[in-house]
Amino acid sequence: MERDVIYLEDVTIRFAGDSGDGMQLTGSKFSDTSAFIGADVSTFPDYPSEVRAPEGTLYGVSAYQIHFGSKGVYTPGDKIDVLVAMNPASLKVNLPFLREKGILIVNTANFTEKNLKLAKYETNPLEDGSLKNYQVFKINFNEIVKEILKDSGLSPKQIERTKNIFALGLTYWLFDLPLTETEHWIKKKFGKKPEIAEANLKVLRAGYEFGETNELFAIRYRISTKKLEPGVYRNITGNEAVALALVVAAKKANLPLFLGSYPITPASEILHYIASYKPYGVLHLQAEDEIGGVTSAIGAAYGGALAATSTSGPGLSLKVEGLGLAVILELPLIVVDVQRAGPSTGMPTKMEQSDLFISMFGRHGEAPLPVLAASTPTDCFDMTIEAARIAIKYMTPVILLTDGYLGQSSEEWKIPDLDSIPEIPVEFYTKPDYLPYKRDPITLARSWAIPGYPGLEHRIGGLEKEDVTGVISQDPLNHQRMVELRAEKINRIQQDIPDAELFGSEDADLLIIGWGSTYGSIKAAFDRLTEKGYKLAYVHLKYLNPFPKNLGSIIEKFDKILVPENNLGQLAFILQGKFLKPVISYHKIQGRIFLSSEIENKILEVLNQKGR
Amino acid sequence: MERDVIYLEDVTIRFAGDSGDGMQLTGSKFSDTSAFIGADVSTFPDYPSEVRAPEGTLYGVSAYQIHFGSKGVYTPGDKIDVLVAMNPASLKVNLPFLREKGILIVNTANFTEKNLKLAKYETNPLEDGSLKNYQVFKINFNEIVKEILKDSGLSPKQIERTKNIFALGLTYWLFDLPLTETEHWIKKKFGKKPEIAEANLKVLRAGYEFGETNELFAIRYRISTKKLEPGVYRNITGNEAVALALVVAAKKANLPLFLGSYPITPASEILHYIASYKPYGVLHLQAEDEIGGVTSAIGAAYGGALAATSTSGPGLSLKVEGLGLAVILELPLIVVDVQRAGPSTGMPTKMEQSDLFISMFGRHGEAPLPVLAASTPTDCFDMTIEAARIAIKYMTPVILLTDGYLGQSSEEWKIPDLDSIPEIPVEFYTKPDYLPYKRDPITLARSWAIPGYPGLEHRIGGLEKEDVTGVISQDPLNHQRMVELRAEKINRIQQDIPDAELFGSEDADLLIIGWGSTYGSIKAAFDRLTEKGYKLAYVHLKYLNPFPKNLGSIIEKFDKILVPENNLGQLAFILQGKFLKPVISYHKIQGRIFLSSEIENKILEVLNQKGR
Amino acid sequence: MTTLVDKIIQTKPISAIEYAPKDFKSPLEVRWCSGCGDYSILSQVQKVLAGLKIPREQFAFISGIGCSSRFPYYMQTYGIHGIHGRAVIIATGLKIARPDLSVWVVTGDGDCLSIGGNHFIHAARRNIGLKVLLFNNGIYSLTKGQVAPTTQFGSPTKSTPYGNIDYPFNPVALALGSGSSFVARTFDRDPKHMQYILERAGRHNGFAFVEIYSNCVIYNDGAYDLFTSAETRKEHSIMLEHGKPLIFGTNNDKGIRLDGFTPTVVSLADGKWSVNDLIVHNEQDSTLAFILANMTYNPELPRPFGIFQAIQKPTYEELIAKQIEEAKAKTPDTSIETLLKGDSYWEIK
Amino acid sequence: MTTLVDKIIQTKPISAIEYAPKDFKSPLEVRWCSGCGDYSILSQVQKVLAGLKIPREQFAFISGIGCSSRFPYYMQTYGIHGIHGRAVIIATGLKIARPDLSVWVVTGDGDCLSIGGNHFIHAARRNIGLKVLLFNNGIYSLTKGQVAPTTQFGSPTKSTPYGNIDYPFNPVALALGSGSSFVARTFDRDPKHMQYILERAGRHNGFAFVEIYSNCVIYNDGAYDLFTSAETRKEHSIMLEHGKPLIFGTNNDKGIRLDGFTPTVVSLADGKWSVNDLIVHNEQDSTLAFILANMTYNPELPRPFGIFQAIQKPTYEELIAKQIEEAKAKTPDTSIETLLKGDSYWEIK
Ligand SMILES: Cc1ncc(C[n+]2csc(CCOP(=O)(O)OP(=O)(O)O)c2C)c(N)n1
Ligand SMILES: Cc1ncc(C[n+]2csc(CCOP(=O)(O)OP(=O)(O)O)c2C)c(N)n1
Ligand code: SF4
Ligand code: SF4
Ligand SMILES: [Mg+2]
Ligand SMILES: [Mg+2]
Repeated sequence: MERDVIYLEDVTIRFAGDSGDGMQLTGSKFSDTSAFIGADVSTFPDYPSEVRAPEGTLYGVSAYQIHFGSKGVYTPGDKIDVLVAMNPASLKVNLPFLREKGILIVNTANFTEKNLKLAKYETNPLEDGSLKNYQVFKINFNEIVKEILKDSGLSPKQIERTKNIFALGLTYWLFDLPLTETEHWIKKKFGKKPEIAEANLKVLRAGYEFGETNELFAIRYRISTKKLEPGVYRNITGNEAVALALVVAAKKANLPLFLGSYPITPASEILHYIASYKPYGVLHLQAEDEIGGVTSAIGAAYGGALAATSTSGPGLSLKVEGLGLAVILELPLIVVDVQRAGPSTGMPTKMEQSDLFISMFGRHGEAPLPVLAASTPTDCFDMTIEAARIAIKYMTPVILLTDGYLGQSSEEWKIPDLDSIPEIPVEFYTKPDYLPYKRDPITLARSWAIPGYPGLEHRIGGLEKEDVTGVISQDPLNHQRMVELRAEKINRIQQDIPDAELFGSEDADLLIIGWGSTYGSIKAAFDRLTEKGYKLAYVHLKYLNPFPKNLGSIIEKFDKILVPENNLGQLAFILQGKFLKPVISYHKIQGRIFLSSEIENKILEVLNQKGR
Repeated sequence: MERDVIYLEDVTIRFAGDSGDGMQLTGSKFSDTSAFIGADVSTFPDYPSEVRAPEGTLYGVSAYQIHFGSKGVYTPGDKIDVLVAMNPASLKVNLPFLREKGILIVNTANFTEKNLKLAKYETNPLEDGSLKNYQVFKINFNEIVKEILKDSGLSPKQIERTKNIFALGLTYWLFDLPLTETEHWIKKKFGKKPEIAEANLKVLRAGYEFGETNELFAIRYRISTKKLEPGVYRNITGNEAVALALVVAAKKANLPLFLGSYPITPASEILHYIASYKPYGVLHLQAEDEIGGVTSAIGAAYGGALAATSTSGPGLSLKVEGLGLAVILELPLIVVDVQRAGPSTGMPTKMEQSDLFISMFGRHGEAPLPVLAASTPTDCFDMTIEAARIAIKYMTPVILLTDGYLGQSSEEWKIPDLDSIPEIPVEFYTKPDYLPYKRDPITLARSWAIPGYPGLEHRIGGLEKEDVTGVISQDPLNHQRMVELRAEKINRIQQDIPDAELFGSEDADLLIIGWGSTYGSIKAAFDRLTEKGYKLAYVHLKYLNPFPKNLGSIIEKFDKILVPENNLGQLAFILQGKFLKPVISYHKIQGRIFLSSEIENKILEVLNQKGR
Repeated sequence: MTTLVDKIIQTKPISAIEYAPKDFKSPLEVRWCSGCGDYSILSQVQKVLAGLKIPREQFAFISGIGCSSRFPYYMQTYGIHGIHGRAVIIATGLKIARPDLSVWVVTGDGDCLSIGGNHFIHAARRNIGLKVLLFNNGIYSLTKGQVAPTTQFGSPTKSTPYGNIDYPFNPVALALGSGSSFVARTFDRDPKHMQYILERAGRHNGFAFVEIYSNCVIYNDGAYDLFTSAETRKEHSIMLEHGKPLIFGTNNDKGIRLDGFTPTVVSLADGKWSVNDLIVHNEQDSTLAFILANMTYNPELPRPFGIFQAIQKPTYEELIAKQIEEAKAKTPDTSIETLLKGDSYWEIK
Repeated sequence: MTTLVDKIIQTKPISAIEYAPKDFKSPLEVRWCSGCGDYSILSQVQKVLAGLKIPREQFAFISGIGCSSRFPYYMQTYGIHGIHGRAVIIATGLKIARPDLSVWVVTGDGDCLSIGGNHFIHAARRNIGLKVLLFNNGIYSLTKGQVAPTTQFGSPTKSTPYGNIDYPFNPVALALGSGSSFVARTFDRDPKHMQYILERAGRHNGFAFVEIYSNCVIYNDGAYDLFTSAETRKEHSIMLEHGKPLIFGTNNDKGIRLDGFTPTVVSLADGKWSVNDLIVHNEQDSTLAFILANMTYNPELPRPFGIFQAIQKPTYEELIAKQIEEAKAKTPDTSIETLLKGDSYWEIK
């Protein structure tokens, strides 16, 4: 059958079903394949906070969204173009995100009375005309796979569980994507169970053929791809990127790696990955709590390890005292905070950017430390290595902020050549004249001597210490000097970090300043409006303390500054305090990233306002 | 013998000796007596951080300073007019603070070779001419008391221990102060040991007579006093004032009082006092740690108690997570932070003002809460009651900042008439329609229902909750609403607190903004310069979050704003962030309060600067 | 001096204190996985509470964070869903302020023994009147499967993919070592046993600790099957009963005897040993309690369930009340006016 | 793969490993009150270390905050004066990163058992190779005299002016209940005994816990006199020795016998009981260790000192090393390049 082929620059698809329907897997395979063909990919897994909610319920819906294409793929997408809904509840929950005239593929098998009721539908939406604004394809996946696999020898339950693979095959056809990548994966994954592998391969192909042969589908899409640089690629989440980067940073510093951590959503995966790296000699401790996470890392750092601790908001709150100790000990330490919606337990599975204040100011006494923020899942890799570099070079704890969205969503990543990543120079002190708090004149970092080296035995601690010698001291002027030195050391990092990059032009009507995971949404909005002819400027901050040294002069040039944040305006406040320039704070605190359309609208609104 | 009498408006005296010499007692008795005659009094105990340092060492010196008089007694005094030194080490340590031509009374008994060496004197300062800039009185206290008490039946050691009382009697004579108050106290204190009481009384009088009869002293001083309002007076430290105010606040709210705390210098006395109030039915728990201190208080607050927790910096760092819980539970809670020099363990016995940032910003997520600060020891009483009022009325944790200086130094206090203190209205919810998160339309506070009342059973927790009902909710828009409501509730407190008071005139050349214990030094400097004709304005902030509502309009009126702080400029930063007005931050971080002369000099320097 | 709180306490119950279990069901839908052991605990607690003859408004349930810690939401009582690890100390504050309440703590193995371990041992030593129910599923469930302090040695979990190398805590031994006056163990699959234990805990005056094996069907399914399933439990578990000899086995043909200081399994069938040689359980013997607790991870011995120890000593809240009373009695003037004056004051007229 | 740390480890000691105690004295002046029990501990530690034949640079002393926690400053070794309560967990991190070091923790009763209780019990259960010296003076000294978790019941302190109502912890029982493999108690006044215990702890492979009664002359003077002073100790203390019967008394005329499960004092003088009836100490018997530990606060029994338990089980650091080795052996390609690629990658040419 000949079909119309529509060429698109980018498209968003969402697989939605019950927690048990395998939607996370389906989504991640789809995203692998779309990256495999050379598309930019941005994904977002969206699953219930309950471990396993009862079947068919609204709060038990699990979904996975993939935005892919050649252009503007900075976020998982505002609106969905294609929704695959496996049951009534997933339809109900996800339909609001489907764009008008969007494609809706429904597995009719689950539209039973019981499920409709669980989803709180009064009438069957497949029949009551409520879906008339969409292109609806009703398919009984369960029946089809039953037919296909009737001779497979698999149990009915096993057969039913392949229905997501059927959906995958069908959507591959719809977007003209190759099956190879997924076939390869199935063979590897079920290598030891050939009958299961065979069944899945069969169903995958059947899904594809169903599209090809069935009259239902009059249109097919082809997504344009970018010509990617040569190299080895994969998809990666922010959390995995952090874990890998820690290993790489340790390698580059030629130090053993130690992670002290305590499980917490949405940071736990960092611990899981690190724990799985035992073959690479990585050391880790699941401590009894977050205090133990950070303080065990301090112990390891004293011993000469590249030490890190990973957590999310409530855990960061518990690490506050330990961080103060790390500041005064002046030992390198990487603290990764995968932010989630607070305060307190808040909404554990939802993202937020509200830990900037605590990162900057959340220690008793004067205890400044560098704060970095990653902007995309792959940037998590780069910024983790940067955190390690700064921690070691300046002998200081560093907080790296990511968030639940960055941690769990993925994008395609060109795996870096290890040699292309600069070494992180470390030199343990081994001369006999060791003075623990003697500082490098440029960086103000003290030098690092570790146990095991004869003759350099020394003690460090949380009490104020004498400049240079490190001997405990209560001398008033010495205290002031030390407080100022510690602050100045952090300020000097400014000389060692890249300038902020300005997108757009310096004489634009509006400067947008973002940080962290707002990058995707802002960039998409910025690009769209710039293309439409608006004069905009955009700076995305990855260094929050200290700020890049050119930031002040950039800010000076603009009258209108917009700062979108997923908090009540934390960066906005800090910018004002620092640069004494009014900024327009735009906040969204809904456990979700900004839609790029929201940013777009806000920009337009601000541009239309008189004055500021 | 007739003496010249010099009349003074104020004078500063310091008793200094070994840890075992009883200087703290001597000082506090002197201060009682000076307050008793109607003088303004400000004191400062200064003792070693070691529990009991070896005798005669420099770091074992203990001192107590009293500034008293009728005018300008806002601090314990910059320079000492009279120094009583019991041994070489105390002379060495304290001489730098004695003003030129000041009076130095030395107990020669302890100027032995050994003690001189311990004090690192190469030659005996009593003999080498190095004291020629002072009026030196060399007296062998030990010999004198030995003589006086030779028939008392006391042991030589007991006799020796009365030498500080001799010093007290002598200084009473010097300043023409009555013995009555101290006599009264001796009788009460040693009621059960009449021979000791008798000996002390004898020695006290002997000291006085020594002054009267000995030719050494050619001059006597008389300090002018103020006419105090009628009433009952006493001396009080900031820590005791906090403890008493908690009891009074509970009484005024008609609630049981609960303190959950963990010992830490310099806040421990609050716990000690509260623990000693058992006859008043006060409940307390020395928890296993500071996390337990704050969370046990949260439990007690849920049960309907007026709940408080007291600590210092490192303990506040540990309470961060608990405070976030209190914010989202919206339960009343008083957190007293007696700030000390940080970061980390820092200098535990020294004051600092560096916990403002953590108080304002130190919680993960958006978790705003009110922050108050006391400015003098007696103000600790008022601000604690104010903290309780706000906590209860707005159903929120409140942080009250004091510091090691306020907590341990004392001033005279007119004991308030209990009836003059307004009631703190509390109404536990008892209607059957309880909705835990329904808010008062004015204050936005939720209502408080406590266990034990039938029919209002309800659960609250750290997860985000639905507006009004309090049922757990992950709804995106609800979360945003709740975050905004919690923030708005704190903002509304602005309507309920007094305007900032402006000392001086609105068209002054400089506005000084202070907070906390800088009050005394700034006020003294301000008064002195104003008297000299400088045009100055001064605002002292007791409410740091929210700020008083008129603060913005005050700030607008001034071009030059000076903010002296014992930190690196924390209030300065917050003012800039809020009011977008540049301020001149003046910091001192030496574990000591500002001298008023330091402030004075800085003011003059700033006034002389062109521009800002 | 009656405070406003006293007035609330004095409020009369709405009706006679006759409850059915359903009176303790809150309107919130229970959201554990189907098959989760926690369901059984919930229903036994509701049953036992209904029978305790305590007005419903006097119950408070305090929890930390975890699957198990959702418990208070499902109970129509007062309650706090606290923060991770702090349930016991929040409850301590509540109980000190409100000794009139029956305060129950629901906590998980991670919540109670990992992050919350310190509060737990301190509450136990204080003998404060809390009932602490530890839902031990041997895993971190809410956070999807990391190692817990009670996870079996060697087990792979998400955070120990190569196997757990932490030796597990024995919660019963830890509670005894901390001075807990009531220490018991039960499990999800035996409702009657659990009800008996919970009722005893409910009536205990002082700190009552109950470890409850609860099956997590998702992340640690079957971890306790050997001891709890109908097929194997008779051979692998032993039910402690006060005053009774320690007998177990499918045919009640085995017993536990002390060999030196070492508990040893003996057969009652081969004539060598008789019931008279066996350890006789005594809830009031603290040393015996340790011996029995120490059997826990010994693969050669059956796993003990029941009440290890139930002794009486003054509770924390009683000691506070007594101390306040005595202090009041000794103080001639307990007015706040006098307190404010302190030791040394003077009057200006 | 040798890291920079390995290179440091491989550095040769400066000279032969022959030390005098003074080689472990740091230049810092010791600032405890004169008469403080901590002085004795310091000098015994310095003596014992000198004899352990371990290069000085391989020692690290980690402490929290308290009078006792100043200890590392006085030792010419590597060390951290940490924050209050965290010594054990800081040391845990160090030991995991650096199993080659001999890591000692110095902590007070407040530091170890109050704020630090959780880290303590977890380190014990992990059997990580730390030597934990608990300086038990029964009081918070550095903060000037508040109640500690080991303060005697009823004692007045600054924070319990009407008397302590917390039942004290028995640190030995807590350590045993947490799984500590080596558990001992000694005191400041018997240098020889302390040296023996410290040496055994120093040589123990695994977690070694030593409770040391130390007299605080300022805030809790004489608290342990009954058990430690020359006049009374023979009557009120018993020294445990492996393989020996439990005998005590000024004339060695009393012993401890197990009556049921209850340790009881018997006279060896009246002919009713002989040495053969007494408990014979066995360091390897965990149940006996509990029984002996439980004697601690019983006023009718002498206070036991010595080694309660010394057993061997794989240490945490050994288990980690083993796990890494096994994982490496099972993984064909342990290059980071391969790690970065993950499960699913593709190449663009
Ligand atoms: C301070 C803090 N750290 C970590 C977490 C994440 N967290 C929530 S529940 C939990 C452990 C749950 O295990 P357990 O207590 O055994 O309860 P279960 O879910 O097994 O019933 C963790 C680590 C948190 N909420 N807060
Ligand atoms: C987080 C924190 N809380 C409290 C303190 C104050 N503090 C210092 S030492 C100490 C207790 C000391 O007692 P202990 O551990 O028994 O040691 P000792 O002084 O008796 O040797 C306390 C409460 C602190 N430094 N940090
Ligand atoms: S994950 Fe486990 S513990 Fe949690 S509800 Fe499901 S079965 Fe129960
Ligand atoms: S206060 Fe006590 S513990 Fe501290 S140094 Fe003095 S005697 Fe030792
Ligand atoms: Mg669990
Ligand atoms: Mg102590």
